[in-house]
Amino acid sequence: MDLAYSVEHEAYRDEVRSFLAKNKNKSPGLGFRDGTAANDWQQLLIEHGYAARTIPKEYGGAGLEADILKSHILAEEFAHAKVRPGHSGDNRIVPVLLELGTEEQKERFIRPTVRGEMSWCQGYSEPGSGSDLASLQTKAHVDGDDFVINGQKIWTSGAKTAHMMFCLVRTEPDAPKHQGISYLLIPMGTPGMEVRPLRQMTGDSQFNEVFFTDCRVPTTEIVGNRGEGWYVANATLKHERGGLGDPNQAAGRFNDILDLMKNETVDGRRLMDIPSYRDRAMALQARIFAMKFNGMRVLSHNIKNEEPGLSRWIVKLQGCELNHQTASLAIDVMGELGILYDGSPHIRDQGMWQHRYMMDLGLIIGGGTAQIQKNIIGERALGLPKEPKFDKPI
Amino acid sequence: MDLAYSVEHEAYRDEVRSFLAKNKNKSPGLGFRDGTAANDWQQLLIEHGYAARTIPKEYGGAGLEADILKSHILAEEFAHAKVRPGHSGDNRIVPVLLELGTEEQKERFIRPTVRGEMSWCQGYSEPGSGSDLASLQTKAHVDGDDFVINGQKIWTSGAKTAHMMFCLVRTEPDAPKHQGISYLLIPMGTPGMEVRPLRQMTGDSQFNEVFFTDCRVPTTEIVGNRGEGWYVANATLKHERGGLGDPNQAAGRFNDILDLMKNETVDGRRLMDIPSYRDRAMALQARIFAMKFNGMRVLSHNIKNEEPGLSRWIVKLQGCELNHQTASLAIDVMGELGILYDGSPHIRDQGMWQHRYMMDLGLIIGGGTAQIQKNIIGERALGLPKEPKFDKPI
Amino acid sequence: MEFMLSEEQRMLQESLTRFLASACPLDRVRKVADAEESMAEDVHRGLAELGIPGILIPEDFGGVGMGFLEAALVSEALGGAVAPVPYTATSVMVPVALMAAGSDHQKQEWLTKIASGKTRVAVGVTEQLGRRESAGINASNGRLSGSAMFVLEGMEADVFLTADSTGALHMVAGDAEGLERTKLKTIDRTRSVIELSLDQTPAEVLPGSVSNREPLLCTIDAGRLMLAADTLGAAQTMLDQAVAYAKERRQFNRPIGSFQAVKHMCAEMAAELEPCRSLVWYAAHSVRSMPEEARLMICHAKAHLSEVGQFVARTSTEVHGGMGFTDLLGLHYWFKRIGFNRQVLGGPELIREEAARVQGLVS
Amino acid sequence: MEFMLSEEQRMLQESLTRFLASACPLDRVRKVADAEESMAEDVHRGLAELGIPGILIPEDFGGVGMGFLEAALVSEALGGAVAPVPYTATSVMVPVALMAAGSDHQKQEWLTKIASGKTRVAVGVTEQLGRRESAGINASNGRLSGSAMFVLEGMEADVFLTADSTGALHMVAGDAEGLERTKLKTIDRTRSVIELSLDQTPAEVLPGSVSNREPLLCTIDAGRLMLAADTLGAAQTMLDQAVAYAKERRQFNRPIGSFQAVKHMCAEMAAELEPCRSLVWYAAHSVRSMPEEARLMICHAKAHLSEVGQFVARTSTEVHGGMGFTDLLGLHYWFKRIGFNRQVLGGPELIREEAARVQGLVS
Repeated sequence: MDLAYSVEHEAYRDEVRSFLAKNKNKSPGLGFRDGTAANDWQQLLIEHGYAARTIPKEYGGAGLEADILKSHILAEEFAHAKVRPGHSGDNRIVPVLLELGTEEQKERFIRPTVRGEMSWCQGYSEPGSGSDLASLQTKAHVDGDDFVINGQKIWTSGAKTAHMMFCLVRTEPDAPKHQGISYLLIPMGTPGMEVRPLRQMTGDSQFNEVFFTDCRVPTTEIVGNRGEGWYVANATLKHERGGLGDPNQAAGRFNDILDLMKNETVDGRRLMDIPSYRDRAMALQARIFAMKFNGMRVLSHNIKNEEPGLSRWIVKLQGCELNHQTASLAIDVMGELGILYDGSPHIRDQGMWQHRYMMDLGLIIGGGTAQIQKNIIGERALGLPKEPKFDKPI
Repeated sequence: MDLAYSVEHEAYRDEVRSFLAKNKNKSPGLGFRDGTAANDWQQLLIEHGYAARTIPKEYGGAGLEADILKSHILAEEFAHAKVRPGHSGDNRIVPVLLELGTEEQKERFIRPTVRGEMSWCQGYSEPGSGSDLASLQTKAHVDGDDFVINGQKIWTSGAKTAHMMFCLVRTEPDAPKHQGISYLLIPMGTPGMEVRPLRQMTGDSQFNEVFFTDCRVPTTEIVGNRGEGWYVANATLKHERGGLGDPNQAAGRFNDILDLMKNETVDGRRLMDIPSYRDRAMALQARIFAMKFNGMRVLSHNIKNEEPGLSRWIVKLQGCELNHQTASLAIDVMGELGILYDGSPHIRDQGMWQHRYMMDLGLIIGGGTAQIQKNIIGERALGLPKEPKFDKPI
Repeated sequence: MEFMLSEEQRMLQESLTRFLASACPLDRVRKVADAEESMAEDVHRGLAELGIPGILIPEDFGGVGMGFLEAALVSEALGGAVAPVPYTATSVMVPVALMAAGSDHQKQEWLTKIASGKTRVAVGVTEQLGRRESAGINASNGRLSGSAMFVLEGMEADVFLTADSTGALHMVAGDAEGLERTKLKTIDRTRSVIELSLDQTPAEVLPGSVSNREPLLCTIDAGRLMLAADTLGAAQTMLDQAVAYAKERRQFNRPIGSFQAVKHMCAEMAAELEPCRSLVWYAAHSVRSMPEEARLMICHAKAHLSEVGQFVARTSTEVHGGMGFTDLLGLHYWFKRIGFNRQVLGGPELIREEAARVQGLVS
Repeated sequence: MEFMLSEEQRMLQESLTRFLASACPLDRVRKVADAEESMAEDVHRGLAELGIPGILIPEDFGGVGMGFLEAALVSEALGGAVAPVPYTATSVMVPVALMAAGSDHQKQEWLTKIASGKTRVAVGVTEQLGRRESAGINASNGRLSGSAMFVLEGMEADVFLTADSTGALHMVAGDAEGLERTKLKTIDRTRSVIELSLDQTPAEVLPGSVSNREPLLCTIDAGRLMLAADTLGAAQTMLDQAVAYAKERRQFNRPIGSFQAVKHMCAEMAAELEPCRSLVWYAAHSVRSMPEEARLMICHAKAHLSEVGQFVARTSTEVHGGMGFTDLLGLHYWFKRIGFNRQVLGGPELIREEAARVQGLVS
């Protein structure tokens, strides 16, 4: 147990800090990544090894050795300085292309993605295939040199702005369900593709439906072989799930609540001085600390390349739940002020608590509902037997 | 909505009250029913129509028309006067015998049972058959004029003191599992029967294991036909489950907690003046009131002979849970005093809160675990589809 | 002993439910929400034809003279349909205040107008429950100055009922001098809430409320009871929708409702919500039949329904999976209505504290 | 940056677990419980051979001089085995008190004796945390009078450490005049607790604790940390047993662990319990490395483990069905140990209040 950093890593932290102090003003703000300024910033970060760290130089990355602790320090320092962090392109598609793409695909796609010039959306879920993703029905048959795609995707975030979609389609309708799927790369805007935004409970439209009607894409735009798409995709799902339930985020949000409770009053009394609110806050703080330290434990295992076991499997379930509860507490202590929204007069923190309360519920549902997470914990981490499956409808 | 009672029922309540005022001193106390005094008391109650109300006179009952409200008034008034209430024999076996017993069985068993001279225990559960009761393995084969029983029962409460057991055994091993069971009546102490007490977490031994080794009982001692035992038993299970989760009991216990919180102190401060305890108590009180009124609603439907629907299905699940939470709160507010047990110095209320905390958990588990209760609510009350079943081991 | 609805009460429920199903389907709600309108005029008119604005108002004043249980059943139905109409303030709180503290003349004037559905009165009493920021109203010489936050049904109101810093109640005309409304936007677009600013605005005090807080407290009780019933109705709809979705939606070759996890979520919602119905009924019935119990029961109903409502809102959304998170099924209208009801007129922690005080448990 | 156990710490865990599995199986625990003995002498002796009583005591005084994380690992192992031996008071709280406030002479005398395992010292400080009834001890002229309730490890103790009404700490010989022990029976028969009565009993004050509450508070911190770790170990055993039972027990032709309801109960226990391990580790590590954070982290560890422990104790029992309710598997020994840990040295609500005070959040 040693919470100090090595000399090398402390030096790295100093280096990052002085870089930030010097270049902070070039950062284009924390919003959605777009435009030249953002790409220039990303390019600067890559040059210093602060973005796309482990992506090979030949594909536009910094070409450095993986160092989990350095990545962690980077994330901490950028967050602390409130500066836009770099990225590695897209952690869903870039690792797949690096591992399984053809040389031609790597050259065409990785560099612009890493530089921020090409963005991607994911075409996996379908209206009838949520937690049972492998039952997807969007079909593609070969006609000449093309796949011809028909069907519908849903929950496609970023479909309105992305340049490309990586997509699962059923190409071998007679094969068992996991073995009939292929992984295709499709330029957005290809004729026969229609994107319709899905409004969500928060009022935003982060997600879309995408409809395919005789949409053609060359047969060369496949990753892996025909029928292997399910296995290609599983590599990326792993990457996507890692991001949810970040315990440091929950800890940061909790500090915002403490500020709120110290500063807001009801009947002239500080919210912090209302014992039942304070008791809830303290119970929540304990849970948040526990998850924060659990995160340190996972990180330590990752650094040593050891399997962190159970401590890793629970991160999403517990992390999303804590974020939701944090937002819930913030709303409750604000009382009537807590329900203000949409830029109302008297609104606090731009209504972010209500927004988070709903978004966090969306995250509890999305990327594997809490129920699916509990199945995974029960089966993979605790070794409990699987639920028997049914091949035919019941 | 009318919470007042009719003139007839108010008169009945007065009658019961004056009976109690006059005869209270004859009641043998609230303990376990045993001995002549208890039987004399029961006999007196039957004569006045205050016990075994609806059991026909020919079998020793009072032979009155069913009147749910009168039964309710009786229960309320006896509880209020803290006087031992009457009974109808045994609400698991007597209704079964009345409905399905032979005339000879009715004559032999109902009268002594109703008079309190004969007591029963239930031989249903087995070590391998808990929630899946129909998979029971205790066997009986016919040899001459007898069934010969081999196997083991568990969770048999009262086996040490009962005179008779009603028991499910497998008599048709080749039939489908629900159709191979018979319902037998076995005198306790029959050779080949061995009773072993099961100590439970509270330290008491309410339950027993009962072992059968070539235990013989005449083939006439069957209720219903061979292979029909499952259906005979289901009538009785219904009766047993009705008793758990009584909301008035929870309300009574909650009042004990309020007294505790008003009288006990920590650092000289009344427990009621500690806001986090008070908040928990108030949240619990709301739930207890809600279940109490839900009970009034069920009662009102029963009086009108209408199906109370969902309000009935939830009683056991919610009632047992509330009792458990009530005990948990009592223990918490007492702090270190709350863990005293076994007649320790400084113990409060004879340690009943710890006893209840464990017993209530036992009740949550027993007579259908909370999980089984949720299946029942989901399937029977909400009409959700059943879990597919498997005929063969998986 | 009959703890159930009467035939007449069931008929009231049915006729309302039928009316709302046809006049106020989800599409109608969406229109109000999308246009940021304060209410659905047509639905309100239809309710007025059914006599709803005068539900509690005696027949002498043109109302239908029903009781609080009937008023709660109306609220439940409105919550069940997320109906964007004024009700809690104008049809319940204001009549209660007038009957408790109004002069004969005031009763005659206002109750008649309210019962007709043509005059709508908003209520601003939040400062008497838990003042946020520096809001508050002071009275002097028949004029009011200051501000009231979270004034219920404020955009569409013709008149305002508000409390001054002593708890006395005043009627203020919507077009009186010095009066300004500022719309407050909340998560729930089916209700309208405003901030009311007054500057030497003429007002008419309800005489029975001078130096007597009881009329104010009864008004708040009535409002809380209605919000609890509204949550009951909204949560019941969310449960019904979850059960229907669980029967219909299939994954892994099975209806998702056959999975224990989903089945148990539905069972838990039902087990939590069903007793709430009896609690709301009892609280409503007690207002006139057992007034010594009423305030406690209303506190419990409001606080407990806030907790159960939140649980059902979340769980039903989870049962719907991603679909519950989108606007497609409109589930979020109920989710947000429940969220609104939780905070308005006192959140659960503050009300539980009041429940303890009402019973004399706090030294 | 390495938030994990060192090789040595893992070895300590393993050797302890191995020792307890062989020296202290459930049968051994039952014997102590059934005979109402205060402890298992043989197990305690074995632990003494491993150096456990001197875990925190510097080598100069005959101890092994390890840190609080190691001490917590020991406690976790003892909880995991429901070991009926003195530890929290004699091996942790008392050495902490002596090191914080003892004179050189006292350290030399007591620490050496404790480290050998031959002298056992009980601790009675409950009155400084939350006085029940009229307990309390007054000091005057080197003599103590009054009573201390819930004195931990009191039956088997040779010496007592107790706090007077000012918070000053005193050592009292077990055979001193005027001293009486009254056994208190609790649900947990693996621990011994007494009421200590003193009447003009001679005592030796720890000089550093006079007019300085910090030694008392550090002693309580240390005790709470150990109880939290004990619950962690006990709850882990209950989870492990539930998982094993769910794999083995079959109903409806399937292992019950294949039913979502049972699987999710296990998953929820794991998800709640696993982060607790990191919380306990961090709190233990902070005592010496980040002392400014330690008290807060210990409060959180004690309160949170109490809640999670209770949840796991109940849920594991439910997974076991009726079997969990009987004595057959002995599951209730863990259930009750967790229940004991929850209340002793402060229940969760009181400790959360303290967590707020420690951070300066209460005005």
